[in-house]
Amino acid sequence: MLHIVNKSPHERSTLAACLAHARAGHAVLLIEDAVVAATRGSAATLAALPAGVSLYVLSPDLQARGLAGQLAEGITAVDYRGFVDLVAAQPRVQSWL
Amino acid sequence: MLHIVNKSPHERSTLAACLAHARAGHAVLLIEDAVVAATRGSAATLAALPAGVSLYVLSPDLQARGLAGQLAEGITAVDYRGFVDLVAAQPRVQSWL
Amino acid sequence: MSEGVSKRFMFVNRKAPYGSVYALEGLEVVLISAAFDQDVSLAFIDDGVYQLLRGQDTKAAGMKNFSPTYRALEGYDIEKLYVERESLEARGVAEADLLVDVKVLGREEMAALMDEQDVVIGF
Amino acid sequence: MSEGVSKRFMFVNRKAPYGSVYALEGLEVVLISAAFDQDVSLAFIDDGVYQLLRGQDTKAAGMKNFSPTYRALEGYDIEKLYVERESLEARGVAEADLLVDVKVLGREEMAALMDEQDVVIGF
Amino acid sequence: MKFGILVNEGPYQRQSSDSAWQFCQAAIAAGHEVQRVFFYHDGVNNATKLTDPPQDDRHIVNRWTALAEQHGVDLVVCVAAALRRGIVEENLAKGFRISGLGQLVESAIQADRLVVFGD
Amino acid sequence: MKFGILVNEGPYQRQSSDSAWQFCQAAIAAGHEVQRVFFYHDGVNNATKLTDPPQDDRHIVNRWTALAEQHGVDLVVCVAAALRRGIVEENLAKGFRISGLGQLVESAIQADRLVVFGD
Repeated sequence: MLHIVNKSPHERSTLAACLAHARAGHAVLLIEDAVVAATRGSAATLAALPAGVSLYVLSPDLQARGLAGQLAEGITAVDYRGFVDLVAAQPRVQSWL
Repeated sequence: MLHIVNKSPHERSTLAACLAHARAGHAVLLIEDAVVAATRGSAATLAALPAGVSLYVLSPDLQARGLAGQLAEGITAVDYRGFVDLVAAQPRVQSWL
Repeated sequence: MSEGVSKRFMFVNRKAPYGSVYALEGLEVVLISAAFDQDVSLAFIDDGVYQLLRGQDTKAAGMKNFSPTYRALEGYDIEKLYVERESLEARGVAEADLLVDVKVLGREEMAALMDEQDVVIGF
Repeated sequence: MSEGVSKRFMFVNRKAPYGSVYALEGLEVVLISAAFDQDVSLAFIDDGVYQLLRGQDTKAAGMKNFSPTYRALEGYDIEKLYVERESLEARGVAEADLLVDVKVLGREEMAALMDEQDVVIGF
Repeated sequence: MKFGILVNEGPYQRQSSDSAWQFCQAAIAAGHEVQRVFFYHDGVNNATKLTDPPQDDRHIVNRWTALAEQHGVDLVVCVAAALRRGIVEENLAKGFRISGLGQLVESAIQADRLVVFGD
Repeated sequence: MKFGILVNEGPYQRQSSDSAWQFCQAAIAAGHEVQRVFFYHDGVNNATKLTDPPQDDRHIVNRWTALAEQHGVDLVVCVAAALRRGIVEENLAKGFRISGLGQLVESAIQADRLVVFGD
C-alpha cells in the first residue's frame, strides 16, 4: 500500500491517522503541505513511523517551500516521476484526506 | 475579544491555537464542526480553557450533528441570535481559520 | 452495469457531517457503486464516526439532513459498515448512539481490512 | 482613499504557502490595506512561519513563487511583521532562515498584541 | 451596530457560506445593519447564477440574492479572486457586484465589527 | 499501467488540482496511460472556461484542456456536483465532458490504480 498525505501534521491529524494504519511493507509519501513533516525540525514524524514502513517526500513541494536543504535522514525525496513509480510499485494506494 | 473556531479539535489545530492566545475576559464560540469539542466526550477542551475565558457553542450546529444532548457542563449554548449578541458584546472578533 | 470485474472497494469516512459536503457527496458515490456489483465496504474512523450519530436535526442550521440515507444502504445490499473502536472512545461515542448496525473493529483490525482492498477512496 | 478613521489591523497568517492560496491572496489584501492609511501589522504563527522561509523555489511544482512580495512590503510602509517564537521552535526554524526582518515575540506577547487590535483577519 | 462580513469559501463544499448567511439573517432580525458581505478566495463562487442544487436542498446563491433584494445588503465579489475562478458579469447572480479588494478594507474600517467565515 | 485520477478540489484555492495535473503529466511521460480524470466535489470548478488568472501565474483550466487535446485523456465532470456549483455546458471548457458518478466507479474498476487528490 502507498499512503499519500498532503497536510502539515501541525495543522491536521491526517499524518497521525495514516501512520496509525500503516503496516510493514507499506510506503508513505508526503506531498503538498505535508512535506514540512519531512524536515529535520519535525523529528516526531520519524518517531511515529511503524517498523518496516518507508517514508518518501515529493521534492518539488519541498523545494517550493524552501525546505530542500532541511530533509531529515531516513526519508527519500522523489520527483513527480518517482511519485508515479511509487504508485505503480505498490499494489494499492490510499490518500488520507 | 470573541474568538470563533469552526473545526473539530480532532482534525485541526485551530482550537488549540485559539485557546493558547485567549485571555481573561475573552469569549470563545464553537461553530460548525468545532461543536464536537463541546460534548461531554471532549473533556480536553475545558481542561485547556484559560482562566476567565467563557466558552459558547452554536446550538443549531450542535443539533445538526445529533449532539444536543451531549453538551458538557460549563459551556453555554446559543442560537444565531446569540452569536450576533456575542459579536456585539465583545469589542473585537477573531476567526481562527 | 457490471464490468465483469469484481473489486474490493472501501470508502473511508474521516470527517464530521455538515461542516463540509464530503460525507453527503461521499454517500452518493457509495450508492452508485452498489449498481456495479462490487464488494463494497464503508469505514468510519476519526471524526467520521459522527456521521452515524442518531438524532441529527438540521432544521435550525438550514441544511439537509442526509443521515436517514445510512439506514437505506441495506436496501442497496451495502451491509459492511465498519467503525473504529479507538475513534468512538476518543469522542465518548457509544455503539448504541449510532443509527445503523455496524461492526466495531480495533485499529489493528481496521488497518488489516484496509490492506485487503483493491480500491480505497477517502472522503 | 483614507476614510478618515485609523484602525489597527492585524493579518494573522497560520498556514503554509502553496498547499492553499490563502497566503498569496492574503498578501494581496495586505498590499491593498496599505493604501488606506491604517495601522497594519502581520502576525505569523503556527505553519504561517513557513511563508517567510528563504530559498522558496516553485519551478518544479509549477506554481508562482510569491515570496519576494514579503520583501516588497517595506516599500508600502508595512513594517510590522511579528513571528511567534514558539511556532518557530516547534518547526525547527531559526530567525536567520527568514527572508525578511521580523520581530520575534513570545506567545504571551503575541496574544497581548492581538488583544490591542481593532480588526483581526486570519488567513 | 454595523457588521461587515467576509466569506472565504464557496457554496456547499464547506459550511462557511451557510454560517455567514445565517449570521446575516439573525443580525438583521435583531435590528443591526449588515453593511457589506465581501466574497473572497473561493467565496466568489457563491455568486454564480448557474447553480441548480437538488430540490430538497437549500439554494445558497438565491438565498444571498434574496438578502440583497429584501434588505439592501451590498454583496461584493472580489474581482481578482473572481477572475482566477471564472466568475464574471456573464454568470453573475442578481444582487451581487464585482469590485476591488479595497471594498473589503473599507468595510473593515466602516463597520463596527468584521466577522470572517472560512475554512 | 492504467491510472484513474479523482480531483476533489477546485483550481487555485488548494493545490490538489496542481498535484493531480503534475501526476498525469509524469505518468504519461513515463509511458503509462491516464484512463480518466474524474472531477468531483469542488473539483468540478476546474472545468469552467471563464477563468482568467494573472499573466504571471499558471492557467489551470487550460492545462487540463491541453492534457485532453494532446494525450486524449478523458476529463469527466460529475453532473450532480456540477449542478450544485454552477458548472453547465454553457461555461464548460474544451476537453471536459459532463457525466454521472458511475464514470468514477467504472474508472476505479478499469484502472490499475485510482489516485485521489483532495483537501
